[in-house]
Amino acid sequence: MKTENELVLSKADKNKAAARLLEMYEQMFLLRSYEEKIYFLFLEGVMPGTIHQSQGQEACAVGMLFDLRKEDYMTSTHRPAGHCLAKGVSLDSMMAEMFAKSTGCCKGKGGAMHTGDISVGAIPAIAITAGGMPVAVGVGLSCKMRRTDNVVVCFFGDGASNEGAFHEAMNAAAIWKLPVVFVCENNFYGASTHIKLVTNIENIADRASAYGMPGEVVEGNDVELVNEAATRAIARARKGEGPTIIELKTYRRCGHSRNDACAYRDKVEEKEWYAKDPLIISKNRILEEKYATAEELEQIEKRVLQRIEDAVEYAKNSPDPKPEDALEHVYAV
Amino acid sequence: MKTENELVLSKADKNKAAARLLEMYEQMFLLRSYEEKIYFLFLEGVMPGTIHQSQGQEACAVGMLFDLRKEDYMTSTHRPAGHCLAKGVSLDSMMAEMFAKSTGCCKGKGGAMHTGDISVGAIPAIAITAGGMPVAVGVGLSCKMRRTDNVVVCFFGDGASNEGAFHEAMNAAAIWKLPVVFVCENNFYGASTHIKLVTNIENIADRASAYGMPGEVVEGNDVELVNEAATRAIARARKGEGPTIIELKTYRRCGHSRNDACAYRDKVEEKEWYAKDPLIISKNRILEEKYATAEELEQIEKRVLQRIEDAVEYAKNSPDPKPEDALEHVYAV
Amino acid sequence: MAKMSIAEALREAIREEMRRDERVFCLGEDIDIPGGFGGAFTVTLGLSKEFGHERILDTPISEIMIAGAAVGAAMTGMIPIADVQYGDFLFCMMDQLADNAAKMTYMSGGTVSVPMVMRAPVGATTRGAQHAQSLESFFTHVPGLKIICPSTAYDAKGLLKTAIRDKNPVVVFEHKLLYGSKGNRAEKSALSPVGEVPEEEYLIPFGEGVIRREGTDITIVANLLMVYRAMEAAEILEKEGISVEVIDPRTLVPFDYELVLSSIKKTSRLMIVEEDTRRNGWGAEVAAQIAEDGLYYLDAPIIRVATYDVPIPFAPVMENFVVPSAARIAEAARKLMKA
Amino acid sequence: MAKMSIAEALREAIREEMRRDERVFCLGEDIDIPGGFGGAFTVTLGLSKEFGHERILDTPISEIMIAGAAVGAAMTGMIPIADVQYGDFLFCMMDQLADNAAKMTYMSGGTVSVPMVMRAPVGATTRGAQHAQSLESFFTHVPGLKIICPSTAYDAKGLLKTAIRDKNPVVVFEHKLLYGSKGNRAEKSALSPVGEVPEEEYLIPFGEGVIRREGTDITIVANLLMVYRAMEAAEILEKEGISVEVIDPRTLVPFDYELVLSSIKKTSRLMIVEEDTRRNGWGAEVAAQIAEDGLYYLDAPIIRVATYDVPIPFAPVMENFVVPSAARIAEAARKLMKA
Ligand SMILES: Cc1ncc(C[n+]2csc(CCOP(=O)(O)OP(=O)(O)O)c2C)c(N)n1
Ligand SMILES: Cc1ncc(C[n+]2csc(CCOP(=O)(O)OP(=O)(O)O)c2C)c(N)n1
Ligand SMILES: [Mg+2]
Ligand SMILES: [Mg+2]
Repeated sequence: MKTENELVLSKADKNKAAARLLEMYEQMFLLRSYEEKIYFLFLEGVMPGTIHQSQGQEACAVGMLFDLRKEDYMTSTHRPAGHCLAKGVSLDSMMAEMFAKSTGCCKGKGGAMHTGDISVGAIPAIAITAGGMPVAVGVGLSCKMRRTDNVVVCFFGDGASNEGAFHEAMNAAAIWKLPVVFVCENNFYGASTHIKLVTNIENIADRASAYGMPGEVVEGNDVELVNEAATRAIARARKGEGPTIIELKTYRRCGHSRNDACAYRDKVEEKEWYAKDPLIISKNRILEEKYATAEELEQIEKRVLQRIEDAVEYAKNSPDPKPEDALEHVYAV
Repeated sequence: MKTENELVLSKADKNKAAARLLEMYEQMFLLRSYEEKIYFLFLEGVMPGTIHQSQGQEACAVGMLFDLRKEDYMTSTHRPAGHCLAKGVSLDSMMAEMFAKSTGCCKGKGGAMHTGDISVGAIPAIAITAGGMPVAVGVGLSCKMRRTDNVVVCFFGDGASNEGAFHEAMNAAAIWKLPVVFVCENNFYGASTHIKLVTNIENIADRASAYGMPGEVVEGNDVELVNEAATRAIARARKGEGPTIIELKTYRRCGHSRNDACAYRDKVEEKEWYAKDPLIISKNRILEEKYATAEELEQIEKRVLQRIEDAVEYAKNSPDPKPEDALEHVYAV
Repeated sequence: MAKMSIAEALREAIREEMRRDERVFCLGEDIDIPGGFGGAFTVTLGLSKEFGHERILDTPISEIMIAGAAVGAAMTGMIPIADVQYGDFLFCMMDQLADNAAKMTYMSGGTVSVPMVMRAPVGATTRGAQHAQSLESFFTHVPGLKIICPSTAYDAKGLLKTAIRDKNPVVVFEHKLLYGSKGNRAEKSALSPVGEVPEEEYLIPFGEGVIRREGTDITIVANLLMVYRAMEAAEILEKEGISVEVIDPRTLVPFDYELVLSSIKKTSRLMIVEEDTRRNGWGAEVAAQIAEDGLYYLDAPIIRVATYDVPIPFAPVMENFVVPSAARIAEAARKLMKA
Repeated sequence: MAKMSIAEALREAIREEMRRDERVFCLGEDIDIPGGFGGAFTVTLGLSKEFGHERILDTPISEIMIAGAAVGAAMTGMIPIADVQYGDFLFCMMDQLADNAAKMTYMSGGTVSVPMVMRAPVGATTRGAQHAQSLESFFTHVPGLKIICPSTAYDAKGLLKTAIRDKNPVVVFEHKLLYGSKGNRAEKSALSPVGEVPEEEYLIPFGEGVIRREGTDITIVANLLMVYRAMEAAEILEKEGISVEVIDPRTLVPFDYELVLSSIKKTSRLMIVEEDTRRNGWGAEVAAQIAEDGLYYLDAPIIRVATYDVPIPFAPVMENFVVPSAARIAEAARKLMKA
């Protein structure tokens, strides 16, 4: 596992790196602020359903998806907000979906757990643990059979790695050398269950060898390290060399779902991880490397917060679906 | 992989080894002759259904199950005849089941693919590929929770190792240190499909590391080597040290099911494997080591063949179930 | 008598049976991790304190294994109570339930039994299509399973205890909105799921429905949440002079046809209300059975009010539209009176 | 016109559609390994010669993956035709079919479509309980799927082609005893599954049943093998003066209720015959729907003849007993005439 940014940079490279990191930071800040806003709105009681947030895991979504093309694909989980924003699903349409409005990315039919927009390659999220993984295999197969060089990034959790669907998907992607990048966001818990209680091995990525596939463990809260690993795996996939497992060690800054105080987690562990907040890591690097000043960052943050306010406005002003709309879209026509 | 019997034996040991090998040979000969008889009866058209035979794989069943106690368990597959005979299911009741008679081990309700007899620890076979593996986990859990030192031997095929059920079962057995010995009979084909086409790695047992479990590859046609591996894994399981994967490299001497000429198999490969017939390997060793004379072996074989003829008689003379018997046993009472 | 919610009643049933019989144990995801949820709906919360983590076994997220392990343990001397967090996930273990649990006894010629329980929360609760289904009818169609669906605390305890002692695989469907963990349904009606539960032990036999409300004009058969919706509708209708008899079958397999037949002899009109989607829902079976055995008692067509044949939509306005409401039931009843 | 078996007709449909549209491909276990079986019932035999092994994709034994991959490919520009060797194994992929294939279009607000086909052989053939089930009714209950069940070569080709061009997931149930690979059913009746298939292209729309035989006393609705059993029964009954109309719905979702209603207007008696087990079989839905919409046309109870509610036993004497036979259908018809 790489624990620090080992790159030595030329000036031009450094400008590029600065621009990239700033953009990644902005995205991560968007993810965080979006979810904080959602959380607040939930507490207010204006949103139906439940929430599964990925606060603390922003570097995973952003680092992995930063260099994807619109034509590339992403499959997600019950915790899809970050993935979807990073893949380019419109903020307005996501917010509207949370408000169950007809302008939502799923027209109010999907809800939080099925967020997505296939027009930007975000397969509507599948909330069955590991259920999206075999689907990602099919998307990869499709990319390959249609002779594109598109790739699929397939997110799953540490808990999901004990599902049969994980195994079948891994094996198939490996034997067919599909352009799939499997990304395990190992936040150490599946709901309330610590990974140690349900898995005998240290790293999920070590399961890659069971499929004859490369696996890599990466510090998942450092967006640049994540992005480097992504670059390698995506390049491999695009070249037709097959899938990779990337395991990102990370941590939820929030409950598993609404109303979860995480009483099952060790408080020391929590503290250690909270100190490794991906936004802080990136912010510190930006300031240290003088990629931007504190004021410039504040500008960025303000801009993002305004976008979120606008999205809330948009969502609130959007029409509810009509009850009878429920009868539409059972079949495609 | 051990390729020869490396034991150096004292006289007493040698007598014991002789007795064991002779008994194992007798069992293997029983399995082979039973299936040959069944095959013949099928061609005659007197038996309903289909058959999945394990000719050529006798050393796996016999070597693995030779030292099990009656109270130990075994789970099987769509190809259960050898496993069941070796676990001690009565020959008569198995033959009667093949004839769909009411005296069959499943009263004519199960048929070839569900052969078993729980009174001797042979869980009625499950014909869903890998479907018996999670069940074996439950049996192991039961052995452990009831504070017995019983173990479960769980057979599955190379093809089965790509099922989700395989993965979930392995992981659970590993984390709970269950007394399960997972036995992969790798005969290189799942139906018509060569393992190389559907799996990127050389040995299925190498998947053990994905579960933090030991794995071992053994020459599956040498009943003594199989038995040694069994002894190690069973001892481990009995002591509460957890599961093992044993992969036995072996080969079908028959089609996947009835009417299969195996046109999908390489003829050179077939020849090589036919030369490694487990019965021939054992017979040769018996004669070389002077464990018995050719005449003595013939006596054994004759005895076995007579038992099979008797079983056929028994089955033929047994009554058919009544049609309305079909309505019984839907629920246990 | 103690007042308790359905979640508490289920927990009590498990506790009593685990005390009574050491073969009984629980397994499932997050069922009692210290500091955790006690299962998705708190039913198993705290049980590990008394019984330890071996008998309250937290599993990996492995539904095939959970069901398969239950089958294997049940066949060899244990009595597992397994659960899924949302009934929807039963699809992930469908093979183990339909092919192994349900068939082992039969395939073995009766030499094996599979005394296991599988608990599954059902019902639409604005969580979208994959956390909302009512799956009863997928399982009533599997020979070899028994299917129960308690709608009150009293029934929950009595039926679950019977299920645990049954020698066969029993699937228990529990309704998320009836657990009563949040207690907000407590005052709504006399049949509130927070109900009286006797101190002394009792078991409720399978196959015995109950009349929740007597009436003379229409018989409504409904289960789980729909019992409450039907009761609500009955109250509305009463004011309009329509007298509704509400039957809660409590168990779907076996099913108390006698009770329904004797009711329609009186009312001559039958409506079935279910939250499961309509096409091939369990209501279809009840309607078909009555169309075969009770046709001559009927003065009007048999009406089913069920969730429309769509996946469950997220937006409450749509969800409320597709799942039967008291208003929809009442409206159907009015029509039925005119038929 | 060419004479062909159902297996050949299905193969022709696949071949034509694969030629016509390069997005179409097949995946499944052992579907066309050189020297292999061409799928469990030879349907895909030889197709890899023309289309190569990329488009005739032999998979690992991984049903979850097969179904999931079909969903993923279908959503992103391909048209997969997947299969299972025995319908029973659909349970292993139930989650992917019921939760993803069926719901993706809906959950995405119609922005995604899942044009895939899943082929599944059904029917009891003395292989025991796990290789015998008729699973239609588990899937008719899933909103979002279309369900077809061709019983003749003509229908097999025309319906499968329609399925391949449909933008939605279609599950095709094919009967093992009707494939005609063994040709031994060929001469049994005029409706033998070895039938005439036009040279020119044709498609058969979903939701249009056909009358296999006209009659005036009883309407029998039956699918797959049961069409033939019903026809046999009809012949027996004709000699006794009972005139039977046999309807083959051909597709279960959508279902041609108009045809059934217009038939019972004439006959005033309805029997449904299915090989699926009775409780909650698709016949229950048909009976329930007619009990709602067609009750006043009926002079007698609606009768269902279905496989008894047991797992399928191995012994032929028992299997023949539980699966509806022509004799059992005829007997039920005689009773129905007296009702
Ligand atoms: C098949 C299935 N089983 C169980 C659940 C309930 N569930 C939702 S999220 C979750 C935990 C998943 O853990 P992990 O894969 O580590 O993802 P994380 O929540 O940590 O992001 C569980 C058990 C589910 N949605 N699907
Ligand atoms: C879930 C499931 N999928 C497919 C099948 C059909 N099938 C029966 S045996 C078999 C091959 C199994 O291969 P392997 O596990 O290697 O066992 P072997 O036949 O070689 O003993 C297949 C595909 C099945 N019975 N169950
Ligand atoms: Mg996790
Ligand atoms: Mg094999």
